[in-house]
Amino acid sequence: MLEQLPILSLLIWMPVIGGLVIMFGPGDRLLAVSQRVGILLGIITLLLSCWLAWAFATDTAEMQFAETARWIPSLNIRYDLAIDGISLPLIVLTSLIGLLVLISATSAIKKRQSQYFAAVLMMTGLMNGVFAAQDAILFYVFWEAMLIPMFLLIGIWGGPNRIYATVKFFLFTFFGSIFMLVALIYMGREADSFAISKLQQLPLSLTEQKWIFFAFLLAFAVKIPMFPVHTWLPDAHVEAPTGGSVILAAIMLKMGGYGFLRFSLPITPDAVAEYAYWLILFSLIAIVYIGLVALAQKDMKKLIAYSSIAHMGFVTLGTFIIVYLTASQAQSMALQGAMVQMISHGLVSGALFFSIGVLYDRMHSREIADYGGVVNSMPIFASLLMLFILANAGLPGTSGFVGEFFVIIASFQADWRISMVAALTLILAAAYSLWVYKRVIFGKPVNETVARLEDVTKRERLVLFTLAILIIALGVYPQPLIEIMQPSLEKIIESATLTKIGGLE
Amino acid sequence: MSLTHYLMVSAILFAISVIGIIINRKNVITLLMCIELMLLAVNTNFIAFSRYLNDEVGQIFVFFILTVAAAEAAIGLAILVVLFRSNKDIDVEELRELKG
Amino acid sequence: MSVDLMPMLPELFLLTATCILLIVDVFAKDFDRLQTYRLAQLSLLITGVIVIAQFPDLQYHLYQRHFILDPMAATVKVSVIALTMIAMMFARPYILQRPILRGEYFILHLFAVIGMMVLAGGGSLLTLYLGLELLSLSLYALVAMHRHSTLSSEAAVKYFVMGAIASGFLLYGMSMVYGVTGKIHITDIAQYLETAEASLTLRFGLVFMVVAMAFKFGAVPFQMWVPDVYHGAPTSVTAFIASAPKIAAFALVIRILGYGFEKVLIDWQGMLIIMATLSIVIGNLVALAQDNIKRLLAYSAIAHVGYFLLGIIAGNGVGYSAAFFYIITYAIMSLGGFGCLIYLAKGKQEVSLISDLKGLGQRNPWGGLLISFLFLSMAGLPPFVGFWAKLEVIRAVLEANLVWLAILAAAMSIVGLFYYLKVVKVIFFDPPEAETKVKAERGLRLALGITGVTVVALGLFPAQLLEVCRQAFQYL
Amino acid sequence: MSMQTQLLVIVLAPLLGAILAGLLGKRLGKRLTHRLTIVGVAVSFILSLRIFWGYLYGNATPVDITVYNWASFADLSIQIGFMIDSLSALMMVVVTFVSLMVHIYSIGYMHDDDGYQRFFSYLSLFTFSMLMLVMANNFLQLFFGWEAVGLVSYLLIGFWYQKESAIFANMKAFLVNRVGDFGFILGIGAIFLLFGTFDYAPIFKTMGQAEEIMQISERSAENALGLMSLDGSFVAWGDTTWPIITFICICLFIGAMGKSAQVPLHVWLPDSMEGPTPISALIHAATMVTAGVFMVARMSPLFEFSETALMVVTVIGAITALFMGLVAIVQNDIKRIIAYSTLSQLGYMVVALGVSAYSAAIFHLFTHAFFKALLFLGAGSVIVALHHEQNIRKMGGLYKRLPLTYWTTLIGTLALIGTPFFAGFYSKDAIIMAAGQAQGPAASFAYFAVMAGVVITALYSIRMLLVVFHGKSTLDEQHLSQLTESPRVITWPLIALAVPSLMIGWFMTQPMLDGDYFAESLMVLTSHDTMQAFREEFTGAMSFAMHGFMTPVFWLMLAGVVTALIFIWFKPGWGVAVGKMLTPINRLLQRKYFFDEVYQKVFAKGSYSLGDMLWQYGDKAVIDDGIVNSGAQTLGRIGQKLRKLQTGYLYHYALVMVLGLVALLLWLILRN
Repeated sequence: MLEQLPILSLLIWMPVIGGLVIMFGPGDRLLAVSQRVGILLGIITLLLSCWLAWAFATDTAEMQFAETARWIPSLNIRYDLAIDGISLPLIVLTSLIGLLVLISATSAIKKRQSQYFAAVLMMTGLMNGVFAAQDAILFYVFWEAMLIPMFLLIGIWGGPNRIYATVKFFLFTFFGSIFMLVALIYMGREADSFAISKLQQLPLSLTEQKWIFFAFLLAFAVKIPMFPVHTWLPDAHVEAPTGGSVILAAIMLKMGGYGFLRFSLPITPDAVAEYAYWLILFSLIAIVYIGLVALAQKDMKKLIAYSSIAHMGFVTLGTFIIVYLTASQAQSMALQGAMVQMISHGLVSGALFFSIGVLYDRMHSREIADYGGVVNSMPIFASLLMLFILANAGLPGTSGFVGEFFVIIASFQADWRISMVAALTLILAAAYSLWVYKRVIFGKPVNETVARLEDVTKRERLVLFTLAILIIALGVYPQPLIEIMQPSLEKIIESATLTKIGGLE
Repeated sequence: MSLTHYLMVSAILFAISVIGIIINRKNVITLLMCIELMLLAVNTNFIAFSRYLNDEVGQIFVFFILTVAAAEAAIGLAILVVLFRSNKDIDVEELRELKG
Repeated sequence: MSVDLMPMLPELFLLTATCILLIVDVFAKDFDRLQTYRLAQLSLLITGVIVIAQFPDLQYHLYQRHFILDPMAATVKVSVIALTMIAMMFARPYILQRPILRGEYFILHLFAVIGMMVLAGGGSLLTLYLGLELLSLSLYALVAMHRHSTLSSEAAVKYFVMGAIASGFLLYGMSMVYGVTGKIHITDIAQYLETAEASLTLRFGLVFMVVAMAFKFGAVPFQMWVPDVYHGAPTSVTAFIASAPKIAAFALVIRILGYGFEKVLIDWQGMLIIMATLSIVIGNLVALAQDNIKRLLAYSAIAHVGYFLLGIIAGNGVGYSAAFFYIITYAIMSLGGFGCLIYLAKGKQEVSLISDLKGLGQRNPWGGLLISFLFLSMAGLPPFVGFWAKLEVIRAVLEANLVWLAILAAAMSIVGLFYYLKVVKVIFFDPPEAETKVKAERGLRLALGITGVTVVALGLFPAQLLEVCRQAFQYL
Repeated sequence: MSMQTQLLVIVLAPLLGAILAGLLGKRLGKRLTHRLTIVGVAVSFILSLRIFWGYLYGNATPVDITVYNWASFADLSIQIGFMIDSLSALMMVVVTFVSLMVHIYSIGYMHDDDGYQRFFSYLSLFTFSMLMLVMANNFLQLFFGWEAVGLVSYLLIGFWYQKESAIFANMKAFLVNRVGDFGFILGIGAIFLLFGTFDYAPIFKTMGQAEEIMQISERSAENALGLMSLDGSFVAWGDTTWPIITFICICLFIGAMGKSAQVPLHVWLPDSMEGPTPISALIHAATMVTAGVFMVARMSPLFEFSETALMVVTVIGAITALFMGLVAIVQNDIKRIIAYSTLSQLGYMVVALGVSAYSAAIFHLFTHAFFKALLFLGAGSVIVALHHEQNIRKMGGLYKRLPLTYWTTLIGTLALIGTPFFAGFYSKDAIIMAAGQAQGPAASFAYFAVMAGVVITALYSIRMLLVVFHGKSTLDEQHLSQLTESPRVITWPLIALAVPSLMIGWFMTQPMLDGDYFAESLMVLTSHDTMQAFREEFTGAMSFAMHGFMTPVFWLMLAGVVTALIFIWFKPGWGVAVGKMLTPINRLLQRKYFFDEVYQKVFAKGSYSLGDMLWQYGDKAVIDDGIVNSGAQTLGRIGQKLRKLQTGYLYHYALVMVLGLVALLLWLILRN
């Protein structure tokens, strides 16, 4: 029965329309209805995406569940949706995180909750759209449209300095993506189609590739974010409400990595080869520089935000190191590492931000110095946070390890120095993660409030345990995920390592 | 007199009107006059060309311009009246509430 | 000699209706001129229906080629009529609360529409000029309508004087063109250029005309009137000026540059590039520094004109249709934007500063949402229609191989986003200063709803309108 | 039960216990919790023992079993599995046995602690992790176990999380270990570069072939690998190439240095004594800290091919053995003394590794596990009896009150200092002999170090024994009389450990050092065979011990014992005097060579300040304020400036318009 449904469209539009309905229908007056409808929608979305994963054929790199429709014939822009092994995990992740954010919001958000629900649902749908779109303009529409609910999310429910943060966030990402639009239009003209697959096959001269590459780079580097265009992220995270931070860290950043894989590598392979050196360099800077900066943070959210940047450094490193790799094993390993790192970071950073949300809801402070000895009053929470912190530090057996391990090992095949710098994360990540844990969780309760904190509620427990289980599952047995992604990644490797300029010049 | 002379005259008229608008800092009525002068310059041009080309279209054009100029003057004066009523003044230099 | 007047039926009908309305209005006793308003709307509606019914599928040159009926003209007419109707819906509640002549107000709108229709169908320099003047004179009067407002009369004077200079330039240019070619018909001029080399005088004439047209749009450096007039005019008039006349002016540009001077593309393209660049840069940058929302919109209008010119610059069908799409959608957004300001005006008090919008999102979520949609659309964000407009013009610029211009346009749109966001920010994130709920008349709400829905609906499904715009230039 | 099932049960039984205790501990109650976990570990122990027996007395052959496919792509498959041979079997027994003892002991030791269930959960989790480590058949799993034991160690050191020193120590332990892991993962990267796999079996096979080639044609290791079309060296920097085997071995050894607390990564071990004492026995003496030694021995097929790496290993081991022992002399905390002793003993093992005496290293690991665990548990017993007093200066004269503890500790001490017939004697003597056999300056230094270490070991061990159990008690009579021997759950494990500490050498020395117990699992090149001398000399456990009385080692030990007796027992004043005479040295030892201070200042503070600086100047000042915000502000300012152009004067507007016109006209003219 499900086969006949336009399942990807449902994944996109059901939450979006549902969000609108909630906002303008029951709204805050009938909050209970809004909540139920919202969570129900979230669950259905998740179930649908799980079904997608179940029905997915893992032995092919072909696009699956394709839907296609005319949209703008005069420009040959189509409403094309389909997924492959790269999109699928990200869609499942998006649906999951969306649902968890909704669940946690029912208690954490106090004002204008129905609108919050609407914003989250809409974002879930739009982000699914980003990962499912097979037409570049459609992709771009989702990519940008998603900024609006996020902008509102941070701006309305955020912290004291939210306006600066949200405007900065919006402008930074827009700054990145507008040039991507120019590049897409340029290629769309050349290819007479905006289908991503057509763009991937489009022959481009090296100069063209370079320009296009930079346009893409700006968009994806801001999003992921890479050093030195990362400074929007800490601000946005700090000011965003818990759900906003979770979505931002867990999914939005992944869109950058996804973009590199989907666009940069296949479309501009020669430019990538040309500039991979610099990208790797900046990835390494992200890992070390940002790792050190994270160490010096006094605000928990900022710390996790910086650690996100450092972790995403592995994604970019894994993505671009393939240029310097020759063995197909190592190339696969690098890209697998990048992808697994993305999924894992989605889970781990999501969990961390949820955890900080749990503390923030009780104490209304994110300052590390305001905490200490939380374990005494919140032992269950402390244990869960321990797991997340360790996953953040890349402990084997958690998902955080898999990606970093692959990337480090694979980059060793290219140059041991790259690997060495990347491996510094073992020390740095452990240092900032454990240190913050020590200061917040361990010790004697620093004050009366901490001593009287309530441990996680059922709802929070549901959210955190779900993530915890997934983090461990992925760490212990990543094969199912790897299996899904491998054919698609091989296809990317193939197109990324073939030059496009042979016949042209 | 050749065509060029007429054109010169009209160009000078045009220039005078433009300069008049720029250097007049006092009375709005002067501006209206300058505008009329500008249209005059145009008319001269048209007629000169018309004569030179032996084509009557230019002269017909001038009739239209004259008509429109009359309407324009009427509107201009009406606006002037409104201005005077609200500002009690028709000084160009005083017209700077809107700026920036 | 019998003349078939059918092709001119819309213009004739509207003219007749307007004249009748003038008389009706004289005898109207009701204070709020509801009757006049309704009749004016009705006549516009009928005119619109006629235009649509007569929608041509080919290009016809009629009445000694002074009048052109083609898809572009018809599209311009339809959009002008539709926008004027909405503008009048906005205007009614606004003028009711102010000492503005009520009957004449709508009648002037009708005259302006006639002017624009003539402009759209103008086949010679003469008809174009007459249409333009009819439009401009109506607008001058409209700006001055608020008789007790010093701002309004100041704006009127400035607009009038500048506009008169511009039409002087236009005429001067026309006279030169006439002098060199001996023709006043667009097609004749084009034909002349087919065979003869363009002399310097002709080019000078072109420059004068380009300047006049640039003035109509408000492209830098001929933009000086825009902020002052937008600011000083009654908001409802600003809404009108900022919307429909732009489309008509587009028709003027296409007729003269696209049809008449197509051969010397190289000459006017360069000028337009300069003006477009300046407009985009200066419009956006100065808008950044505004705290008056009407002025902000005015400067953003200047910037938008720059983007719009990008489409013209390409100098081919793709570019023109992009520009057409741009200007139509921009007119809708801009009308909606000013409409929102009318909507938010509390009684006689106007919304002028950005800070007056504080907390609107809470006081009036619908209004806040709508105005945000409009602003984000102007910023060119999907899924609003402004995005497609931007996409189209960038495509056109790339078509013309002006990659640097595309990049500049893209870069400056970031600045644009910044000030639009500033407004959205004030609406949603700042706490309201007063708790008053915004109340508005039904017609106004309807009109706003229409613009808002259009902006979103066209954003999601732009194909139809794009197709219409493309069709408009299939004969070029 | 099939082998695979057995192995799975061995691993999973403790894990199950850990999960149950961890998640349901509060519901299960204390009693059920410790029973469950103990049963889990006991099952593991019994099965491990069975397997071990097979290798020791039967003729079991190595097995390599795949459990599941962890990840596979592009012809590469990374699997979780077990490699069981004599080496891992031995380790399994050590781990499960000591763990079992510690479990039982903890019933008594942790009796009143609030975190009772949590403690047992951690213990079992540790057992699981350690088993995963030793049973791994590939590097990934090894690394998993490696980090997992580190994690549990972290959790247990910080078990008393309210204690500021404990939560500092655990973080320090983890971070220092991470420095080791940093090297370790690079080593794994290099291994993958060379072999294209993470599995042991193909690696060992390749290295076995390389050995054959080397023996036949007398080539270097790189050459041999080259013949097998493997790249024996890799580009390090520009034109410089490094032999890859050496790189691998040194990197792996850096990992081992972290885990096995070798200088300079040793600083965490003494601090780790903040954890409960049973943990110190299990993790920080018997098992986890020996993981490094185990790993190097496991990788003997690699280490054998790099003289450089072996030399590094030797030197590091020797330094640790000597200098850490010295520190033990001046310590006053009972646990810290034992901790430094552990460091020193680990140094011995590492020296053995360095001189290719892997079997001796493993044997010492084996015996050390018993007697050091015994010593710790004994110390724990004392600590419990004294209500958590750890300062030896506040003890004394306890032998009457705690007889069982005393006697078992005595056995442990004698084993530690290498008294003939005790377990430690055999293993330590083997190491010393091997070091003596080895060639080269590094080995000479190591030989000196281990010889000197004998004196030092005896010195601090006897000192501790005397101060704690003999001498005059600082406690008053009343207090002293209230002291009672610990409960049976505490003393039984002591006895159970004392037995092997005393006797294990009698049975095991022959098969392990003289026989071919390790033949299948350790690789030693003939040219490196430093155990040759030992094998020649060894005729039987008893005769070897008798012979031991005549060696210089014995006399050195005796010298240490006597010195200790003199300074502590007969002339306590001398100690103070000597201490005064050697103030600088004393101070150096007291401050543990200033390692902590330097690390704290340079690495901890340094990286924090560096991070802070990068944040303040890099992120905030340059990127944010310098570019982002000031960029926005500049644009705003330009806007404000441009705004001024709109003067409001009509004639200015007209002027601008005319100027615009003129400009365009000029442009037109100039263009042509």
